[in-house]
Amino acid sequence: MADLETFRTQTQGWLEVNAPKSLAGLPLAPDGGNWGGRRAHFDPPEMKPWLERMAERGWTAPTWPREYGGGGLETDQAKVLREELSRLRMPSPLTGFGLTMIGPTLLRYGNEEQKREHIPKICRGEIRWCQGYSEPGAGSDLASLQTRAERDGDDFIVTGTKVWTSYADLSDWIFVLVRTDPRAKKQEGITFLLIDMDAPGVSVSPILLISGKSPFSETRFEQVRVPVRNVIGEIDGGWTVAKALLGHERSMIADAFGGGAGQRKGRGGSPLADLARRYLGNGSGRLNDAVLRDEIARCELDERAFHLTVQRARDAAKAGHQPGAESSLFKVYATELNKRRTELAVRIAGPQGLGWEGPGFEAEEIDRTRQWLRARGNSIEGGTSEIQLNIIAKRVLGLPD
Amino acid sequence: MADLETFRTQTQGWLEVNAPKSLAGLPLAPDGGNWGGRRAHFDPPEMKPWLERMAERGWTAPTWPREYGGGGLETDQAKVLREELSRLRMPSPLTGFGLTMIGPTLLRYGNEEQKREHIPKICRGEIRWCQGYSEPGAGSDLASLQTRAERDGDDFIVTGTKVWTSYADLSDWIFVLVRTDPRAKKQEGITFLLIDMDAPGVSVSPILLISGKSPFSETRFEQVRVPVRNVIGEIDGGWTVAKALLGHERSMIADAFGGGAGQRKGRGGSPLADLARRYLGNGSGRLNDAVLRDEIARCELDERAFHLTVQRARDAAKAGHQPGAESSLFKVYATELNKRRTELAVRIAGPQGLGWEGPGFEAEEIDRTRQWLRARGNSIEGGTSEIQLNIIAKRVLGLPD
Amino acid sequence: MQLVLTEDQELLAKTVADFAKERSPVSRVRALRDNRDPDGFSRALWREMAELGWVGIPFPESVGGADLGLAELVLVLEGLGRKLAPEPFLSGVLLGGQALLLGGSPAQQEKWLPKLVEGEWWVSLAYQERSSRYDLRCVATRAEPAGTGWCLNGEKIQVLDAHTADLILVTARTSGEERDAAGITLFAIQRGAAGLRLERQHRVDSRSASLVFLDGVTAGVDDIIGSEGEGGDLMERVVDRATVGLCAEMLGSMSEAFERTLTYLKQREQFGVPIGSFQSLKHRAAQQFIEIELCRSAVMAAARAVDADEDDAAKLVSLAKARCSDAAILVANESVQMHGGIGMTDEHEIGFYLKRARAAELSFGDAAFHRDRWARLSEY
Amino acid sequence: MQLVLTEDQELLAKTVADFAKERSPVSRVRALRDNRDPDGFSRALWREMAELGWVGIPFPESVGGADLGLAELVLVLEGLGRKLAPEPFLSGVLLGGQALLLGGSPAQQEKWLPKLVEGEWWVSLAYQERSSRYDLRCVATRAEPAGTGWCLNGEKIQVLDAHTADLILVTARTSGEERDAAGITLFAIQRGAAGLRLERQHRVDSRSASLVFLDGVTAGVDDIIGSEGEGGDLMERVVDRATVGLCAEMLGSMSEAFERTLTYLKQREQFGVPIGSFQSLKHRAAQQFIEIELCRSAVMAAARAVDADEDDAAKLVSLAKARCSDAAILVANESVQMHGGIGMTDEHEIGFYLKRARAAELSFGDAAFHRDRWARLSEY
Repeated sequence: MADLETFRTQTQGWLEVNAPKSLAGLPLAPDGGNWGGRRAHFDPPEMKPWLERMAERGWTAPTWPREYGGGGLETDQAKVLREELSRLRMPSPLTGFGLTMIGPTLLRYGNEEQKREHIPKICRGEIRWCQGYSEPGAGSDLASLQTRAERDGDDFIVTGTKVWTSYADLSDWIFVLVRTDPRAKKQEGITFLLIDMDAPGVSVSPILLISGKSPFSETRFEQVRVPVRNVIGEIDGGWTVAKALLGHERSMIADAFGGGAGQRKGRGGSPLADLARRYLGNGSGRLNDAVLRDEIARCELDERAFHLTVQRARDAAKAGHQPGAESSLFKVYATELNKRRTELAVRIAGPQGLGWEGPGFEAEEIDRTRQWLRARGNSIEGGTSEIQLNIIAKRVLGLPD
Repeated sequence: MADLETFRTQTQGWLEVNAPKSLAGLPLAPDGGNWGGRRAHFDPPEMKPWLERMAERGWTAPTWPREYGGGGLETDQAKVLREELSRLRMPSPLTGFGLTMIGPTLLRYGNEEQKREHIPKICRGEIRWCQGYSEPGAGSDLASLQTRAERDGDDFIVTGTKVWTSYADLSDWIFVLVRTDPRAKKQEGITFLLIDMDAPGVSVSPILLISGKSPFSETRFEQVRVPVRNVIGEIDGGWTVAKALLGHERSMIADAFGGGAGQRKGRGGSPLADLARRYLGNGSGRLNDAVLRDEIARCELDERAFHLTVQRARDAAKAGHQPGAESSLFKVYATELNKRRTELAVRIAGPQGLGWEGPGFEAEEIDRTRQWLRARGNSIEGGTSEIQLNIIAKRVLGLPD
Repeated sequence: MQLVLTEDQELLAKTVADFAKERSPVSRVRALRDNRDPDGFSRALWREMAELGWVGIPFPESVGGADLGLAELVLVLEGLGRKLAPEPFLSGVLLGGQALLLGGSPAQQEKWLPKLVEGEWWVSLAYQERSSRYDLRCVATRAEPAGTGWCLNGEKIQVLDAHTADLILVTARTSGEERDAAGITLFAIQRGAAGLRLERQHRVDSRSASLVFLDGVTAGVDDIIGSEGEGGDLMERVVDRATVGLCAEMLGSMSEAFERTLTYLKQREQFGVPIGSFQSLKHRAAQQFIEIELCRSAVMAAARAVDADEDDAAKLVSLAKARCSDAAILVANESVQMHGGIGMTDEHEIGFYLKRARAAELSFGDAAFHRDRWARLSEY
Repeated sequence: MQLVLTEDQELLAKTVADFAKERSPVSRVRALRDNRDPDGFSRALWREMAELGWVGIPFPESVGGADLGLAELVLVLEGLGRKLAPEPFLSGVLLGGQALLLGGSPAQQEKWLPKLVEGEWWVSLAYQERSSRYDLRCVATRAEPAGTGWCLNGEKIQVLDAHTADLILVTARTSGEERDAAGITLFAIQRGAAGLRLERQHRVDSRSASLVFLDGVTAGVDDIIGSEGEGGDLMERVVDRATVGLCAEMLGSMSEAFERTLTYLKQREQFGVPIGSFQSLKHRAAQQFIEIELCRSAVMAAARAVDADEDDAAKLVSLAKARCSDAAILVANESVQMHGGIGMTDEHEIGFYLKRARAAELSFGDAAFHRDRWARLSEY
């Protein structure tokens, strides 16, 4: 405890000197911070020294081992660091799938050589990673993947297509699942591979969504040569690695929907009611349209009840309880609710809810239209609502297959 | 055509003489007319001569063969008879499961002896029939029945229990499905049997529903001796007979929901709105509660759209088209709508919607409560809503198993 | 606000669950109904609950209570709600008891609350009228000045547990028109008072309720609970607390109905497989699970907000009641449907849950009423 | 009213279906969108449709029409709606054309309708304003007396196919306040009139629509369609007809979206089986089937009731629009969800159906608007 206070004092001292004051309270870009990489774009420029100083101390990945460039901190120390950063309102120096996804996977499943090669670069933000799991036609049935890797000496020759690779156009390396044994049962014969996006035969094309531009791409591999040493885990044993990573991803998504939503929304304000006031007016203090008013209240009640449930899960965790069944509903409920909310907002706007581009529509009207369209994907990506309900029925309620 | 006009004139003449004028326009009892049987109750007493005169001409079953007591009429003659009866507003002289269910089954599957024994009695209303299909624990899976019949010389010894036997307490004979070969596959080894309710070992106890009294009973068979000549169709081949009868029953139910509802409800009136006016008042010509008003409108729209669909099916049939896919929705939609409507009525009544018995509740309030409770069964009896949706998905939409 | 049970609260919840399971099966509710029990609940069981300290939970130690709050009381009501126990927590501890606690003078509290907490004395609250629906300010019963006191005339409906009550609290209008917010006064009328007549009602949920007729009942200054003409605000606070209690009952009964249905889905076979393996039933079950979990959060939050007298306590009460009403009806309807034919028979217990769900929905305001209240409190 | 197609009607429906399939695939709509086509539809295809007699369906033989009714026109719109064809039936034949037919003088009809029926001339109706939402009586555009005529000032939004119109009909207030029922007059303004300015809008469904600015546009007595100050009633009749047409389009597009989704459910495999074998998807598909069938009945009934000028025609129009709005959104949402990830991509055509469904829902009043209208017309 005394040590922890010492650590806090030291951290405060270090941050006092090293944290660029100009970054304090910086509103982060919509895609949420500095993603690093070979083509890193530091905005504002002070992000660069901030990243370098933090990386030098290993504090871009505070709890990872020091030997690979992490901070080697204990959990409680990392908490102190977070608290101090938060107190100074400093933005995170680095984010991305390296830190959140492939890094932890390498630490668990990578061999010594792989860790030494990749983790330090992740910690320093030198390499930006993306994920290649989904394929055209696979959907929820991830293991039905078709991208194949054929052995040729010390290399694999990879051919196939991955979809929904977020930010593939901005990434340096990709981790993918490939089929190395086409005769094996579906979930066997899959291998987890790391591929340099600069390798000949890799091409990336953007995916346009119904809502417009998106961070998603389709990534094609045409006879791409990948050294066998880039296999993580066993050859033909990639499903184990993938499942672990996927579990990690799903809990991140649940956190994002639960935690993010919970933090973002306080008690104040009724954005939908404000919107309705604008489009419908309110006589004598009440919205003019009693039916829409009821729908708005319904939506707000659902939202509040959901946030209370997130809080309940968090309070239970803080009190040292095992995660309860309630967390299984976060993803499906948050996404379905977001779909309803964005639809309701468009309906409140009425004919002005149909804007795609100006003129005649305000920027915020056009945003609203696109948010509604984009939200339709919430219940598909990261495990469809149907899959979520299956999981609740099976794992929580114990209903038979 | 000339013959048909002659028939009409003759019919008019006969009805002029034989139809008791006192019965014209008679509002039928809730269970819908004269059911006949050993314990027949004629109310008003003129129903008795009306039945006897009609039966004598075979006009209780106008299209059945004359040799078994039917009227031997052609379809267009039967239509003329219906028209003339309707013109005079005469009630049907006889109704019941003999005419609607077991009679047609006997005509199709019975042997000569069986027809001669049972059909004339059905036509004369001497024997009232009930149906013993469902069993405790069978539900939608009718073929899983457990009632067994063991061969003993020229008899079967029947043991088991049937549930949901409507009006069993008032019936003289019952037609049942029994298992005659317990080793056969589920739908084989079932036999269709006729049993005299007066036979030793048959006992009937009423089923109380959540809504109160009901016409349903549980009928128990304890070592009941039934002659083998009472088998309809083949021994162990009863499923064929049952399916035919069941198809007949389902189309009757669909007709009842489609036709009945379609005829009963015209364009006029908004009973739910009237109710709301009573419980909530309406200021300035509008119901005071805009949200309930919206729900009432929703319910009325659904009802009207449903009735238009029934009309569409009927108009298509009249125009000589094959029945369209739309008739597959009648049962599920009508019952689900009735559930919603009765629930809404109770909610409109508010706290006064909770009446079970007086005092403090009006008779119509208590009826409303019980109608809501009774309506819950609509989506279970006669093929659950789930079964109906399965059927639509499979037969209409062609979705795979 | 912490949405997690303390160790003491967990212990209490467990004690109630065990008690309810052993001492209060649903068959007891059926017997009370079928025997047309004049009390409508078990006085003996009530005394036991009082001895266990449950009746006294929300009352101060000075009258023998535990000086705890709704956070604890909802655990008792949820546990008893699971088995549809009809003991008079709602009428006595919440409606009547909270009116005495929030509005009563020290002398009134000293006189009545100790007996109430001991489980030897019952109080009931008569506030609902034929045309009032869910509007607490809609009071037609009038109290006219008469001598040094008042003379009450009017009729109240569905007064829970009035037949067993030693004291009936009655709202009456001492000024203003039928729907005015001000001018409502709460009077305490003794059992057997001249001009007071009760008639037992039979509701669909068979919970004990009565018509209360006031035909020239006289009341003195000492019989007023709270201040003359300010009973409207008092009623709103009292009914908010009772609403939280009712929501807890609903949470308990919907949880139990759902669990019974889940068990049925796992056991019941059709076409050679358990019906719980059919995906559409699975998804519907998962949806119900979600709704129940959200209700649990809402009930916990409402209880804690009222206990802490938080600014948005009233909103959270409406949140809880709106969501519990919708969820209770959903779960009850689905439970009967998934049980199939036997669910429609009076012999099976699931129908009791359906009836109770409806009665609870239509008490203290239905979901639409509370959404309207939420919007009003949110100023839109 | 007979809710069944005559042989002629069946033949017409079949002809339209074949035409739409061959000549108007959804890829055509995509190309018009991606090329930012200035017309927003194909003039050539329109002339073909005119030659086939479809444009003239609801007009009298005296102007070259077929003297048929909505009962026939809805078949054309349903068939074209299946492929989201953007040709100007709604704007020209229904909104503009019906306004001329119902309100125009013999001289006006003689002047314009033959050209319209020939497919060589286009008319558009500008009635919607920023703050009017779905209220046809909400008109802020003013026509002030000027000389022997009027001078118009105001702004109209989302005027369908205004850019290609030779004539734009404009509602303006000749008396009364913004939301008064009376005082609205319909004026015919020629393309290129001084003070008339158009600006092309881009809606989510990429249907051609424009802002119409009136900056001192002058109009004479002969430019009035119908009677001065009585344009409100005329608009209600015109928009009711257009609403039936839009419902038919919606019926077509929801049917097509549903059938495409059904096909996908049968073909697409996951976990080794077609996803259409999952019971929850089956039940959801069956529910959609039911909703579509009910819409079909409602559209047929509304068309026939308007044709026969039946008493409850307006109610049936609201019935059709309320149910088609809800069903179209349900089917579109379910279609995207059941298509999964590819349904979210612009490359796939199902998203076009989602967008069109929303645009149709929010035109001529959404479901809640029409339920309110139904209740109003039912006098409650």
